[in-house]
Amino acid sequence: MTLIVVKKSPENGISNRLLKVALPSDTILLVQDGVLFAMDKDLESKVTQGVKLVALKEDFLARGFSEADSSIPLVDYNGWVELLEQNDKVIS
Amino acid sequence: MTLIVVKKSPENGISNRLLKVALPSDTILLVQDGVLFAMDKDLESKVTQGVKLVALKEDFLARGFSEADSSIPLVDYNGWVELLEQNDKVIS
Amino acid sequence: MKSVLFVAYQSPAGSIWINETFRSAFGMYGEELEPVVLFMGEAVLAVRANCKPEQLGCLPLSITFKYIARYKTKVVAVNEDLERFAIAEDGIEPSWNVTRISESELPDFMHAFDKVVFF
Amino acid sequence: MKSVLFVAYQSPAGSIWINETFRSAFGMYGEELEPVVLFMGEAVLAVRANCKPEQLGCLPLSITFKYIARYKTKVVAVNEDLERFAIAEDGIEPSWNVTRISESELPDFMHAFDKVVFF
Amino acid sequence: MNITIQVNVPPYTNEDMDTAMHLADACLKKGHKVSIFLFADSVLAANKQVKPMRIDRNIPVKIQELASKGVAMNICGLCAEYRGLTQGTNVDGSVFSGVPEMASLVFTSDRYVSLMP
Amino acid sequence: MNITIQVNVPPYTNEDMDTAMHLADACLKKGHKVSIFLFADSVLAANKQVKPMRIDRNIPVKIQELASKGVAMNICGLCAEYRGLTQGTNVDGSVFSGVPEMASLVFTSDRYVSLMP
Repeated sequence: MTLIVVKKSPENGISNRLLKVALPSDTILLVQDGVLFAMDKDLESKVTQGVKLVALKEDFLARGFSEADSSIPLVDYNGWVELLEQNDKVIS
Repeated sequence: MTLIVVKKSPENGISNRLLKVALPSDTILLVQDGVLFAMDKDLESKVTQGVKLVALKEDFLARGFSEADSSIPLVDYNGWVELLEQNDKVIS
Repeated sequence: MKSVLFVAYQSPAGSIWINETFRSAFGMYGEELEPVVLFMGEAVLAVRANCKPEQLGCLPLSITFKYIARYKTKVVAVNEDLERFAIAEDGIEPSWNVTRISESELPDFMHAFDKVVFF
Repeated sequence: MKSVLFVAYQSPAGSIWINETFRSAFGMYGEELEPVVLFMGEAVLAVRANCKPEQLGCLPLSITFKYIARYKTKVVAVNEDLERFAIAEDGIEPSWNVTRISESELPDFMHAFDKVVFF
Repeated sequence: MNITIQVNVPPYTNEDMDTAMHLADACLKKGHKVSIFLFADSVLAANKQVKPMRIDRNIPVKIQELASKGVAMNICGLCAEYRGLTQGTNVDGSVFSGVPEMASLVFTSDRYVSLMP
Repeated sequence: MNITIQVNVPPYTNEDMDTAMHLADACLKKGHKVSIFLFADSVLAANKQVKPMRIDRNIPVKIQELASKGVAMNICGLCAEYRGLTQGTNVDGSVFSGVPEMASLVFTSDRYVSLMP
């Protein structure tokens, strides 16, 4: 149960490599320009099966998207804190 | 006759798009992490025919490469100044 | 009169560069210079009416609008990038008064300026 | 004793991050912490004996060597990245005392640490 | 829980400091103990001589408010010296420390979130 | 020729300021007139209160040397205020200006090289 925080845009190689690091039952949280991954309809297929994907709502909406544009669930800052509570490790 | 300076790594999308902007008789100068393009043996095929490609020797060598590793000519800072003299415009 | 192109290529809400690009462009009118701003890559996200960095507490993009109107600063965005982010015509904030350009036109477009500065 | 992994992923001569990664790692020995440094992506360029940012006037990487030796800090580099940059075994500076890891081992490797911090 | 947030890049130019402050605030509201570690160029956020335009947020003032709400605000001292920031110009409630303090935070924090550069 | 070099990112963290200084030096040696425009976080390079480790280069001192050799060193004043840099803490030979000065450099320079952020 590890929380992996991806903050850089999909254009940045390190973001794609961080996605690959997740193991089943981990959660990947997309924040800042990392939220741009959330418009990718195939995002689920780019991570290991069983990995949970969520994006930070504030960062997604501020970039002009609406909630319907996201292929994964959105969480707010409270949700980020809950993810910190639920996962016992962080990779960021 | 335009000098196009590419300073970001090939991992950065903007570098690849800058390569495409060059017209015949332009020169593309790779500096900083842009020099990592110089180890690409197919680099010539990624730019319009007639575009001159050069890399900054200091930045290439400081990253641990030797002159033989480069598929394009290397110039030093004096060469950069000469390129500024020879081209009447700069895109950077 | 000389022409200068400022190119913004970074995502709008995550960094200050689009604001700095316009601040630079507006400063050019003090000289015999005609500035144009080009949105390329993730910077095109800025044109959406709903793109509001101020929701994060950051500097709003809308502070540029009155100057764009006053100086009639030309703002250009790359078509392929708009499409990549599914930005439809009716989702674009009218205050930008965006002109579209296709990727294939970029080389000639950029070479037509006396100076080109990326931000 | 807790373990912490510091991951450097940016090019060595263009930025300070590899030096800052090691400065952070060496600081960990003041607590009951065992730091490991991982080179990933363009950061693997640092391991070449000829990689010398000081040639550009920047901070040398070699200032880390005496501390790596003193603390026996483990340094790991991703195989696929070494290959991508054609970094051969005999081109690697021995002071790093590099251990190789393959890309496919990274998920389990990273999950074995109590804390993982990217620089 | 003890939660530490490390920031590495300059304020204003990037949203990282804003992200850190929002997250710190949300952590506080849920009763967690929060530390912020300002590393590298992020140390600029704690300089009280920063003068933003009136329309913009005042990050050093926001940091001071967080500190007064109980967030421990640590500045990497060596990083600060590299950026011309001297003790006394940092906002009230922030302290100059360094990698020993970072080590202590890594050791004692239940969760360590770094906003990578 | 008149050559201007614009820098946009923080010194030390990146090599841009080093690149700019090397290029300025090479331009001077060939008889060109050189200006450096420090924009955004690069303004830190001109802060004389910067204290690097002894093993590292002293960028503000190097800037001052370039200025004494004739390089016009312009600092974006608004950028500087955002980074807590006040007039008087900038190195001798550097001047606070702003986008009007940038416009003048864009207009009068034969070549304008910007090291993009």
